Amino acid sequence: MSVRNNAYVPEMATIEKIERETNDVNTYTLTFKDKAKQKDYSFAGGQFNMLSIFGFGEAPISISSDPQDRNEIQHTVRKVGGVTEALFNLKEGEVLGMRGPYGRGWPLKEAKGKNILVVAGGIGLAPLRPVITQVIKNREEYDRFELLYGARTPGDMLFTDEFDHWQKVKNFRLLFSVDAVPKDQRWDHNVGVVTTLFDQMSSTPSRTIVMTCGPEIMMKFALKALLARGFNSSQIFLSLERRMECGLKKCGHCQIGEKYVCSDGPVFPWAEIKDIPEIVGWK
Amino acid sequence: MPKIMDEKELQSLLGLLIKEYRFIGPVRKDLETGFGEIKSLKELVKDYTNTIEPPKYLFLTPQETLFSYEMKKEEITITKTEEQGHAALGDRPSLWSEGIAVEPLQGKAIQQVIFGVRPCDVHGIRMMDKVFKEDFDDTYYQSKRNKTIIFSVTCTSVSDYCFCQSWGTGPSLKDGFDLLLTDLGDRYLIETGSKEGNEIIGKMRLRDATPMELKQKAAVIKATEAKFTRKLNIKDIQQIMISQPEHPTWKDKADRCLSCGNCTSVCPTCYCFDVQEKGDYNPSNMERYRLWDSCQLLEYSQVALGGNFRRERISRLKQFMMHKLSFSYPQYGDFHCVGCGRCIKWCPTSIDLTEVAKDLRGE
Amino acid sequence: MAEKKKLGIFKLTSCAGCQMRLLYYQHRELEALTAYDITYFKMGKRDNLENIKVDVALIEGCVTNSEQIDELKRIRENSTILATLGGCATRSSLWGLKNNKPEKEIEEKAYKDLSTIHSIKAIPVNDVVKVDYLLPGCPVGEDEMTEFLQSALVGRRPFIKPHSVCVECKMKGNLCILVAKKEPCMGPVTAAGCGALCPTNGRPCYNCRGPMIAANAPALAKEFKKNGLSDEEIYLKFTAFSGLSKVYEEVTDRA
Amino acid sequence: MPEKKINIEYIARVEGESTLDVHISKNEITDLKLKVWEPPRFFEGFLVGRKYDEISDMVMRICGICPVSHSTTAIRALENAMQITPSAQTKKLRRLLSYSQVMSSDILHIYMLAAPDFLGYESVLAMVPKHLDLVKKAIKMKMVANELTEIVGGRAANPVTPKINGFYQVPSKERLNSVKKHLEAMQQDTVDTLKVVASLPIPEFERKTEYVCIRNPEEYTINEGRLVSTEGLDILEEEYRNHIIENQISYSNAKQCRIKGRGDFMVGALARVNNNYDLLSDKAKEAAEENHLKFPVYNPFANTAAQALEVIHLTTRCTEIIDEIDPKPEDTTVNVKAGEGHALTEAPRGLLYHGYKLNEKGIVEKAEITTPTTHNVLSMEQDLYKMIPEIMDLPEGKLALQCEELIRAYDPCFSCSVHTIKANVKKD
Ligand SMILES: Cc1cc2nc3c(=O)[nH]c(=O)nc-3n(C[C@H](O)[C@H](O)[C@H](O)COP(=O)(O)OP(=O)(O)OC[C@H]3O[C@@H](n4cnc5c(N)ncnc54)[C@H](O)[C@@H]3O)c2cc1C
Ligand code: SF4
Ligand code: SF4
Ligand code: SF4
Repeated sequence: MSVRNNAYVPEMATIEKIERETNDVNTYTLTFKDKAKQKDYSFAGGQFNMLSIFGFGEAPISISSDPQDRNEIQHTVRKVGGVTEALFNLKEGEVLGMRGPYGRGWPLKEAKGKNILVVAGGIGLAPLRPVITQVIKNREEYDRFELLYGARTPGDMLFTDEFDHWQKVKNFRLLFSVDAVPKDQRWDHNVGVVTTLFDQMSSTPSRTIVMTCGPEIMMKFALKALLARGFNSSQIFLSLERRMECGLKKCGHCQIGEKYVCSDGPVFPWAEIKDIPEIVGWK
Repeated sequence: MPKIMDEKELQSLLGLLIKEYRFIGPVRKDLETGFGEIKSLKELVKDYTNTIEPPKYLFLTPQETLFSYEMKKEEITITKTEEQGHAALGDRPSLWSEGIAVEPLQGKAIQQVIFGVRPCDVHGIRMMDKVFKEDFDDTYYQSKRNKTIIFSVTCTSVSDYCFCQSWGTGPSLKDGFDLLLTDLGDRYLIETGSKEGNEIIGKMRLRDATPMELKQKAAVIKATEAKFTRKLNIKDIQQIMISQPEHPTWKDKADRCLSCGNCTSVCPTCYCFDVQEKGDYNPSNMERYRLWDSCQLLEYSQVALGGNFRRERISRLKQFMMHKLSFSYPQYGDFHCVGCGRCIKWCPTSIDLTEVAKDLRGE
Repeated sequence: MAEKKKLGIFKLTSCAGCQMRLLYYQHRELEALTAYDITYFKMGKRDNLENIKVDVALIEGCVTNSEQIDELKRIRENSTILATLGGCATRSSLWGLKNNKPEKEIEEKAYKDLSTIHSIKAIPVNDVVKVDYLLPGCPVGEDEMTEFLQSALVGRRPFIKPHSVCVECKMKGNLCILVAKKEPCMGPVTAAGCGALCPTNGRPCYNCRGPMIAANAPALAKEFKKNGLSDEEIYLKFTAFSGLSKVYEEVTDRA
Repeated sequence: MPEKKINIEYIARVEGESTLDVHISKNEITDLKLKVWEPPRFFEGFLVGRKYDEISDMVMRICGICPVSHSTTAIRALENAMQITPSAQTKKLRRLLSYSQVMSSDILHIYMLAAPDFLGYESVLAMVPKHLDLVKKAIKMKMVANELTEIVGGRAANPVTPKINGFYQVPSKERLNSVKKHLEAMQQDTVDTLKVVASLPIPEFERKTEYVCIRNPEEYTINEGRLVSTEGLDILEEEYRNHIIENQISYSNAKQCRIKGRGDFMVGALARVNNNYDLLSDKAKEAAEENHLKFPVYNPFANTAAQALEVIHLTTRCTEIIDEIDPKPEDTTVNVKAGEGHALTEAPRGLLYHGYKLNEKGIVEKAEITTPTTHNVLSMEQDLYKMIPEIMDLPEGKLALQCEELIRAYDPCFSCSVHTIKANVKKD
């Protein structure tokens, strides 16, 4: 029976490696069992896969690895509920299901020759990591790069072992902030919600593409701050999150106004969504 | 070329279809009419306006297995990926009971005919076809849809709830059918809209309709059009629906709304579903299935850690009405409302989207 | 073969109907009962192990005396997953009726000498201990119970329908009797799971499963009134099986 | 002989919670208490103020095994109060419903609750490895009985179709015929069941108590009839209150009943067969003779055999009734009236009484319910008083087990026994 042309049926993938990022976040390195599929598979940063944990269900998860690396696919996942918990119980070598990639990714093409400002909160850095790796790999194609990244505590920061590497890249500026610092942890950076970093930011509206992903409340405040600083609605890109059951523009759950987050997004230029009634209040 | 048949010929055509196909048509359901499988002509109901449910459930089964799989050691084998059957009708089995709501196909029943689909519902099917085609094919929907012959009728009766005329989705029909029947009083005009339709009619020796008879059809339509009492002004409706999210009519309606989901379940163009996993007492046998879902239900927009994008009843009600009368247009080039009036009729508290549209327009 | 998960079935104040559903009214009880290692099930077996750790505890019935509170707390401590089995455990159901009147007034009607009767308000299980899953139903729906038992076997979160009976009613293709016949159907405010049994059997839902979470009780009560029900009749409809539920308060809090 | 104490902390595999305490000193029973500590639920309390059309749905929740009995009894009592006579079709459908429930409950008790005793297992689950066929047979039979309840009642547990003066919806002939096929296929299994039960050794014990049940000369009745006993009681159902009296006791949540001027009595399958043996089907009688069963029997352990016998009869009877009817929707309007009404029926576990007083709006002003186990508890204690001295020599554990088995043989249902009624009775 041919399973291939059935969009709902996932491909089998093997967990090659599990890396612990924080208490409740792991990064999973996956490869398709079908070698040909692995070779054919390509994605853009910001796109996502539907991951099936057999016996438990399916969840949309952004791809966090380098789009140019065709040998493996990474997902960085926070443990929050049924499916993600089940994923955390899997071990290296075990099998899960994967289908995708779905959706529209980050505007890396539009950003060519321009400055990039990334504003990320918590797990929201995961879908933005492909942007960072791409900019580093193709450094000459982009101008200045600035990352504002916030997490709840220092211990909740993702990809910290890559920070050193990122710091060293030419014309890269990284600003970190946490909401709070527990007594036993050291922290040399800003304390406060991400938006408090805007005062230290060097990016200006001129020739800049902004990409933001994080909790909706964070994105709301970031948006306000950006608009107040003169950024316009077509240079700001947000990655939205909605409930998804299929990723195929069928189940209806991810609609916001006329948009399907799964196929029109998850990355949207603010200009495209700002008039949607459910989002109007963000301004 | 439209043909003419008399009562006897129609009866024999229907008789033939009943014999050769899985034949679905309007049947009596308590006080109302619904689609049901028909084994004998006697069961067919003639005087009805709209069936309780739209025909969408014949393609989008309320609950349906997507695939089953077996988990043995490290191996996972997907064992069933596509249902080859038709959606079951009537008393559907409940969620976890043995059978799933799909009937296996046998012999000639591979094809089904739905008789008596009214023009508004034909448009509904046309819109659903798009949803389940666009970007990704939905094989479950399509496998049932592709095996279906649509036998439509020109409307001659109008209920208090009908407003298809406002959309132009009724009472007459230009395309989207395989066969179309118009009652001319003492004769029937029969038109075909597809190869399958032609083949069926081709077997019968029918005479062509005269220009006079075609005029008669126009007169029938005109007479029906005069019967409409309900109207929806569709001018600028896309903007009007979203122009005033704070208008008091929203709160007024939301206070009455029971979040029962009846409106979405009877709507011919509501297509949302949920996907769930289901197990067995032998935990290596699993199944992924989908089941009908509605934006009116609290859990619809629920995400992990208790988040919910539409916790308030009012936001869910807005989603339904705005989706139908505004968002769907940029999405699919169609307003996902065909004017069948079912959502108004079956809302326990008579919430009426034509009324909301009027309020928003300030009429 | 891994060791079977341990299942304990405990009874508080109830009619035992939900245990019966498990032991008897079920279609696949042999499979269900043998899938687990049942360590405690007084109605089903003689050798019962008190105070041992179980993977899954099912509680039937609600609390109506103070000893049951301690018992319940003990069971909670000893179990990994705890779920209610049926309406009384979930929402105190019918037994909650006695909370609506002064206790003595009710007890006196059943017993002449109250000195030996120790009874307190009927309290649903989740008001006493943390409950992982609520399985409503009077008796618990076979579908829900099956889904729960099958999912607990592997640790999946069960899918317990949070919506109203209407959704199931529509999916069955029923005629809505509230709309078509103006019969006072409680379906719109009642938790789904029975497969809209009553409307399917030609009568209005009488709320035996108790309220669904997002119920809009005042709106339904208004509709009933429009259809000719008296305030008294509406009060009776909304109190019968709702137990201590706050969901209907707006309708049932009469002076 | 030293002091002995029997303390059975809970009687397992019965419905509801109870304790048996026996104290024996110098071969004398110094204390014997069957304590039902199933928490009370006060039905008679909260039914007051409710409307007549809610009562059936509420009283069904008295007992998870015999919801049909409570429903039918309440409905009949309320019909009596409002002077409503239901149609012949309604009566027949009610019989199907009640018979199916008695069958299913009897099968449950025989296989799931009692058989483990006779075969020496702690539960039916423990029987699975060695007696899988038997267990499967039992499951098949209960499925058929449940199917019948479900087809007529809408749901096997807590049916939804019964109402005053009829049914909300009647089953189609088609569905009845489908279950009829299953009933017919099950007949041999019912006969085999009796064979198995009759071959099981039961303790030798006899006590000549009074056996009470209802009787209708035309039918082995479950739903209506005169109240009769093996000692000559023969009264109308509305006279029940004048003859059966009830006492609250200090150590138990269940009350105790006795026949006025006499004493304890036993109700249940054995009482029914002892009084109504002549009305059983030929097939049932044949089976009884084949297995050398002669009624009346005064050994409570024979209750299980009586249940098996009853199942044979009822299975046949149900197929006959199905042939007699082709149910059609009927007018079931109720004209509400003030009044008082009583009804007696045979629940699976024996005599069940409901009585109601309604005002002119159909609101309940008074409710009285006496359940089978309430009728039986005194008899259980009396049996124990007689049996224990006879088996005094057994070691304590065995002695306790046999006491427990005796109670279980009654097929008691302690949860329904604890919302017994307030009766205006004088203490004897
Ligand atoms: C486009 C997109 C990209 C995402 N990328 C990531 C990522 O890279 N890393 C990560 O940790 N998380 C990501 N999420 C969130 C992730 O999908 C949810 O955390 C996850 O679905 C929770 O599933 P659960 O079963 O563990 O939780 P439960 O609360 O048990 O959820 C039950 C069901 O609800 C639905 N659901 C719940 N939460 C969400 C949600 N937030 N979005 C969509 N459906 C939901 C799913 O169908 C899920 O199966 C992303 C979400 C979207 C929409
Ligand atoms: S049918 Fe009416 S009450 Fe029900 S969800 Fe729709 S609008 Fe609300
Ligand atoms: S009959 Fe009752 S449960 Fe069914 S849709 Fe109508 S109101 Fe809801
Ligand atoms: S329809 Fe209502 S009263 Fe009937 S069984 Fe379901 S929840 Fe109970």
